[in-house]
Amino acid sequence: MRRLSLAVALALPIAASAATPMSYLRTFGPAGDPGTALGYGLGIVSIVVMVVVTVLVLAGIYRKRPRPASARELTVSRDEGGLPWIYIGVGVSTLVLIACAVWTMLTVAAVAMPAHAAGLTLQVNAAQWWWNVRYRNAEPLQVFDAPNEIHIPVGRPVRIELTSSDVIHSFWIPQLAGKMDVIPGQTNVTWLQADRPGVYRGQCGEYCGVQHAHMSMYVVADAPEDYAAWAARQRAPASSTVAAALVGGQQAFVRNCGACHAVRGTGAGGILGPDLTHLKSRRTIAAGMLPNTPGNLSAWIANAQALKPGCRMPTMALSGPELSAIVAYLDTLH
Amino acid sequence: MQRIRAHLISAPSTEARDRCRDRLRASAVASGSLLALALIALPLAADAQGATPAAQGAASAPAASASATTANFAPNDPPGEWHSQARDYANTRFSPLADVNAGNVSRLKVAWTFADGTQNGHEAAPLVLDNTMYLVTPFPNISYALDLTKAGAPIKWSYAPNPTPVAIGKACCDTVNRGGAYANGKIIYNLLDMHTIAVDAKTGKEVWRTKMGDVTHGETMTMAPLVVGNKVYVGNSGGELGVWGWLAALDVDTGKELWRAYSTGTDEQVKIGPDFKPFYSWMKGKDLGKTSWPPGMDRTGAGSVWAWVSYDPETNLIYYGTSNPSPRVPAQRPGYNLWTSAIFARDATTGMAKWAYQFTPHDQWDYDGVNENVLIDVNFQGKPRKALIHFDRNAFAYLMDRTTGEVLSAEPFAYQNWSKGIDLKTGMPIVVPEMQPRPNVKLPNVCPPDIGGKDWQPSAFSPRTGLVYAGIFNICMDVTDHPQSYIAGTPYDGMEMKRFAAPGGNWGEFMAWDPVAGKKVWSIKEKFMTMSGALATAGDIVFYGTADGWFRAVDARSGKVLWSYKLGSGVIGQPMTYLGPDKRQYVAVYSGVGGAAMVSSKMPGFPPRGGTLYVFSIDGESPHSAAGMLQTEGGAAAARQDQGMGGKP
Amino acid sequence: MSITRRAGALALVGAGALLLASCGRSEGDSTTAAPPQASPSMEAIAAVPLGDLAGAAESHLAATIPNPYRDDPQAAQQGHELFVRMNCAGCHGYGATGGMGPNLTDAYWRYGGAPVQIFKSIHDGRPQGMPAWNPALPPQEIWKLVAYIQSLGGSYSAGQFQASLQGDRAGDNVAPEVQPTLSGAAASAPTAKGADNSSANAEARPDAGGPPPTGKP
Amino acid sequence: MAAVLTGTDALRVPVIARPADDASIAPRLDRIWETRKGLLGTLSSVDHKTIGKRYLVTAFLFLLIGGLEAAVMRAQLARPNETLLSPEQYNQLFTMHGVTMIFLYALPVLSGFSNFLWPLMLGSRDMAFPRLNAFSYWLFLLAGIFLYVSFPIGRAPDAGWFNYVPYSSLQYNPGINIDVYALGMVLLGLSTTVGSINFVVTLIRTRAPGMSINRVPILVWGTLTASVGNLFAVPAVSLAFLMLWMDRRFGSHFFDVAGGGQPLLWQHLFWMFGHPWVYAVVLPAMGIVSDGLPTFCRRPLVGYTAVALATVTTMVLGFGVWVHHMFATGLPPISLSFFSAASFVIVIPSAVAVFAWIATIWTGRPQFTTPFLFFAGFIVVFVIGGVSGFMTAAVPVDTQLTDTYFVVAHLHYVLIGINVFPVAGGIHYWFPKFTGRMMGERLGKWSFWIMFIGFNLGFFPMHIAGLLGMPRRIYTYPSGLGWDSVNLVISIGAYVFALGVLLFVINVWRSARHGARAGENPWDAPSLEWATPSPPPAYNFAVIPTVASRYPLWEDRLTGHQGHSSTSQGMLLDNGRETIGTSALDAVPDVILRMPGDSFAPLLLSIALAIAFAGMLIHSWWLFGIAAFISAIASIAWLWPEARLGQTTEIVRDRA
Repeated sequence: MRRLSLAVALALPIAASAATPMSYLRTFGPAGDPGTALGYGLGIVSIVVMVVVTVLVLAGIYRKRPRPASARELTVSRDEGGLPWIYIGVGVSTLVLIACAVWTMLTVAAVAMPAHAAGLTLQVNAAQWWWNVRYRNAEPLQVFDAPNEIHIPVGRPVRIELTSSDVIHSFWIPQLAGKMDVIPGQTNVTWLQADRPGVYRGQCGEYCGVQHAHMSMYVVADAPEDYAAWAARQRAPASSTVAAALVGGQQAFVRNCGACHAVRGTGAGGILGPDLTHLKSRRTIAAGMLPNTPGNLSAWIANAQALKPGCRMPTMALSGPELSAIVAYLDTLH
Repeated sequence: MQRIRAHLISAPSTEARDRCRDRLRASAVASGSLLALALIALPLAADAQGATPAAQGAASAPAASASATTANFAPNDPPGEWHSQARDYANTRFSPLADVNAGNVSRLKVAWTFADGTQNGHEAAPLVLDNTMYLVTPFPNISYALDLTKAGAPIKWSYAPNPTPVAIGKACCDTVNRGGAYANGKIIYNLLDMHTIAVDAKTGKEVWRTKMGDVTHGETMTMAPLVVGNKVYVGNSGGELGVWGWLAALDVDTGKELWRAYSTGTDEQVKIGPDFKPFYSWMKGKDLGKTSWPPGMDRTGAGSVWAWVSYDPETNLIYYGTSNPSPRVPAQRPGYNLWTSAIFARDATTGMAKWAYQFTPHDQWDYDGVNENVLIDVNFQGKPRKALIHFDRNAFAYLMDRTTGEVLSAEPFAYQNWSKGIDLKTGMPIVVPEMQPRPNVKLPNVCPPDIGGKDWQPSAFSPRTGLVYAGIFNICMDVTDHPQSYIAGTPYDGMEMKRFAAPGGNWGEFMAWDPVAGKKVWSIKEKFMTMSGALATAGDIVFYGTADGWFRAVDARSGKVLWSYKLGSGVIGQPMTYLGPDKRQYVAVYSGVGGAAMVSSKMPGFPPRGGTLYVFSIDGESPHSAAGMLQTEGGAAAARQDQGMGGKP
Repeated sequence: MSITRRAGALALVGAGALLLASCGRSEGDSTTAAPPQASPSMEAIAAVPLGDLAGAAESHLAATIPNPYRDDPQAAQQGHELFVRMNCAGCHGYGATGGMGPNLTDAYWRYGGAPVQIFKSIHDGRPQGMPAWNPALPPQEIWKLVAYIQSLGGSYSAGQFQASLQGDRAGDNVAPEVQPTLSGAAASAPTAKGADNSSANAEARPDAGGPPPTGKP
Repeated sequence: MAAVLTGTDALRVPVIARPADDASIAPRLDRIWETRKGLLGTLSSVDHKTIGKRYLVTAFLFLLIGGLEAAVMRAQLARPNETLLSPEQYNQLFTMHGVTMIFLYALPVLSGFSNFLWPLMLGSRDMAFPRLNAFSYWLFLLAGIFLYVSFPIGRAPDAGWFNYVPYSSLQYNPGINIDVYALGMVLLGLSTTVGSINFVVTLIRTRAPGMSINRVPILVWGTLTASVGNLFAVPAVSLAFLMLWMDRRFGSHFFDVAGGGQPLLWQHLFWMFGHPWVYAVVLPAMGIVSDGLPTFCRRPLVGYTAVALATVTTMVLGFGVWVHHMFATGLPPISLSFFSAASFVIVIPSAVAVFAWIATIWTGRPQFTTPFLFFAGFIVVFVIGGVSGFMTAAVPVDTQLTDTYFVVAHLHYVLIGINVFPVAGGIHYWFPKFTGRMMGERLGKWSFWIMFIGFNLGFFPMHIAGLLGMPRRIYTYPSGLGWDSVNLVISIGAYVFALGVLLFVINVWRSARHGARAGENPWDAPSLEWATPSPPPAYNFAVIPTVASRYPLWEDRLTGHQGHSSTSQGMLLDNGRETIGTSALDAVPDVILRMPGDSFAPLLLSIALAIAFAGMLIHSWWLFGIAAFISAIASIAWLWPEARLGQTTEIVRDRA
């Protein structure tokens, strides 16, 4: 069944390429693949049923019939006939349904738990309109937070514990696994695994407010050693000794932004907004909305409400030089 | 009713009976809210204001013979004087004076009083030496010297150090001060705005002032310094504001800082060296003060030192406790969060840690470990042990071997439901899983609350009875955690609480505890929190005060209340006793409610604030207790008239 | 049949117009975006003196700067969230009933209880330990905190700048000599005290201000 | 059918008459049943035909409003990063689009059909409770206005029609937006419930003699099933909304996590109502097709019994599948599997209906009229919607599909496909009965083809957008995700479909004035309503007809039935407004039902209730008190026993 569905996948005009990062017509991990195969199976059944019914209706309408004696004449003399249609049609449908139901139950079992225990546990907390990810570790000193861009080692299952600090969201990386809602007051658990290194885009799947549309995130699957190097860099605090020119920017940052954002190693310890200790190591800012360039960064700080109306980031009352000093300082946070 | 109460406070039992008791307590608590309401009404009605509450508990024969448990009362100050808050290095608060005894204690009357003009929590005890009494007030921390030789103890000198008002907004739990210490002719005490000062005892002039930290970052100082030899040991407070806790030693004559030992951070910062031998394996390791924290959180991890330091001259070790970890929301700081809510034993000279023990690893309920450590020598399970008794905020009374840090016994002394007990093999508490708070979800009925089964109010030990006397609480709380950002100078705790009386309906209790047997001998239930220090005297009388202003004397052996007196405001100070110039025994205590006792300030009957020192003596006698007429050169007549009116000695 | 059809047509046209009109005016999106009313300039706020402290000039400036978010329930809700997340609850208590910091629900205001005075207390900080939130919180976020505090009922309305300083309460008895001619009565004061009651909303008496607790939103 | 005559008037023998012989019958019945002219008559009328038409017109009005909202949304989504609407405006629009279409159009339009047609189809003079019928319409109209009251001031409900907590709780939605929705839905729930009661009792008690349960048209089966379903489902959602309102305004903690409440409780309560509701809005429409298609295939429906039982089975199973809306909420896999299996099984009854229609077409002789085109087009669209639903029944596939545009495609195929197309066909089919005129065939065919092509052009690409990962309810999307062109096509298709609907409305508007006059039975249809004049008089039937078969008007051309249905001779029942009450299964007449006349009580009670709910909305308790008092007065006036309506006349059934 798998080979057939894959063959069909390639035939479909929408090839799963970088042009459609959110398409789940192709998935790249054991948490999603069984579901995708089942999806193709049911898709094919659906298309067949559509075609068959359309053909039957059209044939039924346009088939040759003897001309009636008069317009009033009925085609039957007794209220009977045509029942075999129902027996055959419903019979075939029921058989197909039972087959699909059994295949579904098998797939549910296949994706419920990873084959072997997950080495890495991520605690993903959804808040109105961004994702905080805590990389759990038996050693407390190895625990660190990094928002929106999730790095995982390739080929290994990753257990994800989902908590929400406000409304219901939904954690969804289409090309790796199905979505799992994030319900406040309880911890939902899901897992995913990337078999191929690369960047997988995800987005919040449950309506959660005015900026539900811009609450995306990326999963970057690295080779295990690259992952370890990245994690080590993330654990390190920001260097407290800053070039003389940037000291003004750092102080301006701690003064203006320290209440909501944290940069480990400086006085800024806010957790209302994302941790910016390694801001430049990330591809995007504003929960995956803008590429991480100094231009976007200053536009975002100057007037976040214009780009993402209704988000919690207030429009900062910063003078021009202060803004450029802060952006210059943020540029050093690799 | 009697059976349940007896059961609740009965002696500790085997594991099985523990579980059974816990189940009984759990069921009591489960149906308890209605029952508790009834119980609150019951004692309220019955306990008519001021009636001496009946001493419950087994008024059995006096405890084991006096000789078994003793203590070293160095520096053995003259019996009639009182040079430091705890009177001795071992923190026993035992006075050898015996003039006031069971026979005449009921004749105690007010000899004279002194109002120091401030209204915040008065947690200190006066010092007495050379017939002069020295006082330190809460913010603005004015120090006074009163001349005891003259009638009515007039002011000899007063010194106003003028600490910055910014400190008012940074002191978590009222702008209090736990008193000063006398050494080398100087009165040494801490100011709220992070300065330690020394004032000349004779003239009241400032000798030196040392800045210990930056108050704008939320650090304050409220503890009473301990002076040993030429060193003054002080620590900071501010566990609620995310400070970095430490204990420092200053030179007594110059005020220069000699060394500073942090409570979290690398071994070098925590002054842990090669000879550091914690008793339990899970506290062995390198840089545990850093690795038991998420990266960077140890610098704002608190572990502040804001209460009592004891010293053992034989082993030259000082013992002190550290505060709760910061922020109070456990979800933000996975790991054991060493060395918060712990006890340190350090070499008094170099400050290097010899051993340490964490009472509450990964504390989730704000159980500081700062309560006093009374150094006593006991005969435990047949072997003589140099031990210490510590009533921790987590409601367990720890008897520990003070040379090795081994926990000999740990029994609950107040109602608690956060732990199933302390595993003596590993020294770890067994935490009840349902009692762990989760962010943004209300967790009902957690006992004891954040202020614990007992807070900083110091206990007293009497070698004559071998018992330790302490005021404890009987409180529970509903708690909700709110994850917090660290913003320097603002609170970094995040615990929203609603406190209420635990089963029994009484908020406070004064008890006698047998440290060797690890059980409560007798206890007196009080409607309000008993948050005053305790004072034990050779006359077998123990003094304590209640948050609604009663000052009581009880028989050290039977726990029978012999004498009560209603003071102007609640008592959270520490009673002390001294010998006046007329060789008469006086008992002094501050009244001025505040500090953590304000938790029950909404209850009917809670006293207003105040700031008055009360001094009692038998029949209220004091030197020239006549009308204190003006002494003129030819004032013999006036003096004679004095004699005439004065009552017969 | 015809009546209902004509009614139907009329309703259709009305509904269409209604729908288009509402699209333009929908101001539901005032969430954390710019406040509905214009924000007052910082200079105007700075000009408001701390109050009639000893020796300070008697305030005659019109200090009736209202809160731009004054009738926006979303702002009060977000002010409450900020109150918890910015650690204000640590000092002032989770119900803002006081702790280390003063109680914000009663009508006792050390530095003035009118919205602009509360704004300045937060923006500039106060001597006894209240930190200045000026750089960390931009003005419109501080105005949301003020909206939350106003929703607690203890603060004074914008026009009662004087009343909040002098502790006047609704319905308190006013001694004859300070009767309504108060605006001119303080002859000694060079500047007419009445200047400050030219506020937009006509409070009955300039200084014995209306009820301090503003109505619940 | 001899009735025993006794002395008193207790047992009265209904007179058997032939209207053809006595010309005075018609005017006399007219005087009894006609409603007064002018405004007073309009406001107090309880004639099921007037109420039916009002339901249809009001529902279509809401359809057009919902359509306008959709048009604006599609303008916003046509291009990436569009800024036509702010997020808050878009959220209010998509919520009101959902609420309007599902609550204010889908069921009311079917109530319109059923109110108008049931008495005619069942051979009765009116519904069982005429005043309750008027009350359900007025309450529906006022609830609709109530739901739109905060729209002009920009505070419309903005948490989606599903209104999940905690986003709809006070902490995240402090305005009155959600209170309007919650109270409006409770008000609407009242209207739906009383309407359902009315349909159920009408089916059981007021069928024409002889019309046994297996001879009622499928539209009646559909509406009956929908009504019984609503009686069980609507209380669940009214309870949920009441609990939400108390959470928001009175500090209860049903859904508040901090106080120990459960957000998932809301989802369970909502979808326990949600799924039965979507079946309630499609089963009557399937009934319309099952009654209309046979007429244009010139043969009775194939497998009447199978289709009737399938209709009931669908609703029964409909109560057991609600968790398939919640496959991604982290419920344990074992329980998800149960609901997944139930969701697979529920496809079977629908398959029965589809194959019955195909068999009817195959063995019949289709006539290419506009209604037939709508009914045939309906079958194809029904199956496409059905199979996309079948795909979401599988849990692992649904965790990808749910909350994407694939599900939006599915719901539009089933709701527009199974509700709007049959309704359009039904209006064309019964237009003669409604207005006495025929609808334009040429304009009809144009409107069908534009609607059909526009619909498929607009909504089929939504499947593709969903497969490409486009989530639901997003006010905009970045470019470069492959969604740009597919959204443009969807917007274009949506506008074409809107054009089709516009043409349909124009056709209705013109035909109502200038359409060709229609006779009693222009389509030579078999069921009883075609035995009445077009439009039918106020009293429907001069004499109560007797029914002897499932297709009364085709009895002359069909064999296999005993006796003859007759509308020319039957009980006269002209002593005031009367109709016959018959037994539940075999429709044996057993009581003469005296029907209440026109009354203002329903309107007064509706207005009072609406004002009471407005008082609750703005927390003005004196307003609520007064309105509640008026409601009590109105209810008492309504239920005040009138001697005239005393049910004293019993017909003793003949034991022969």
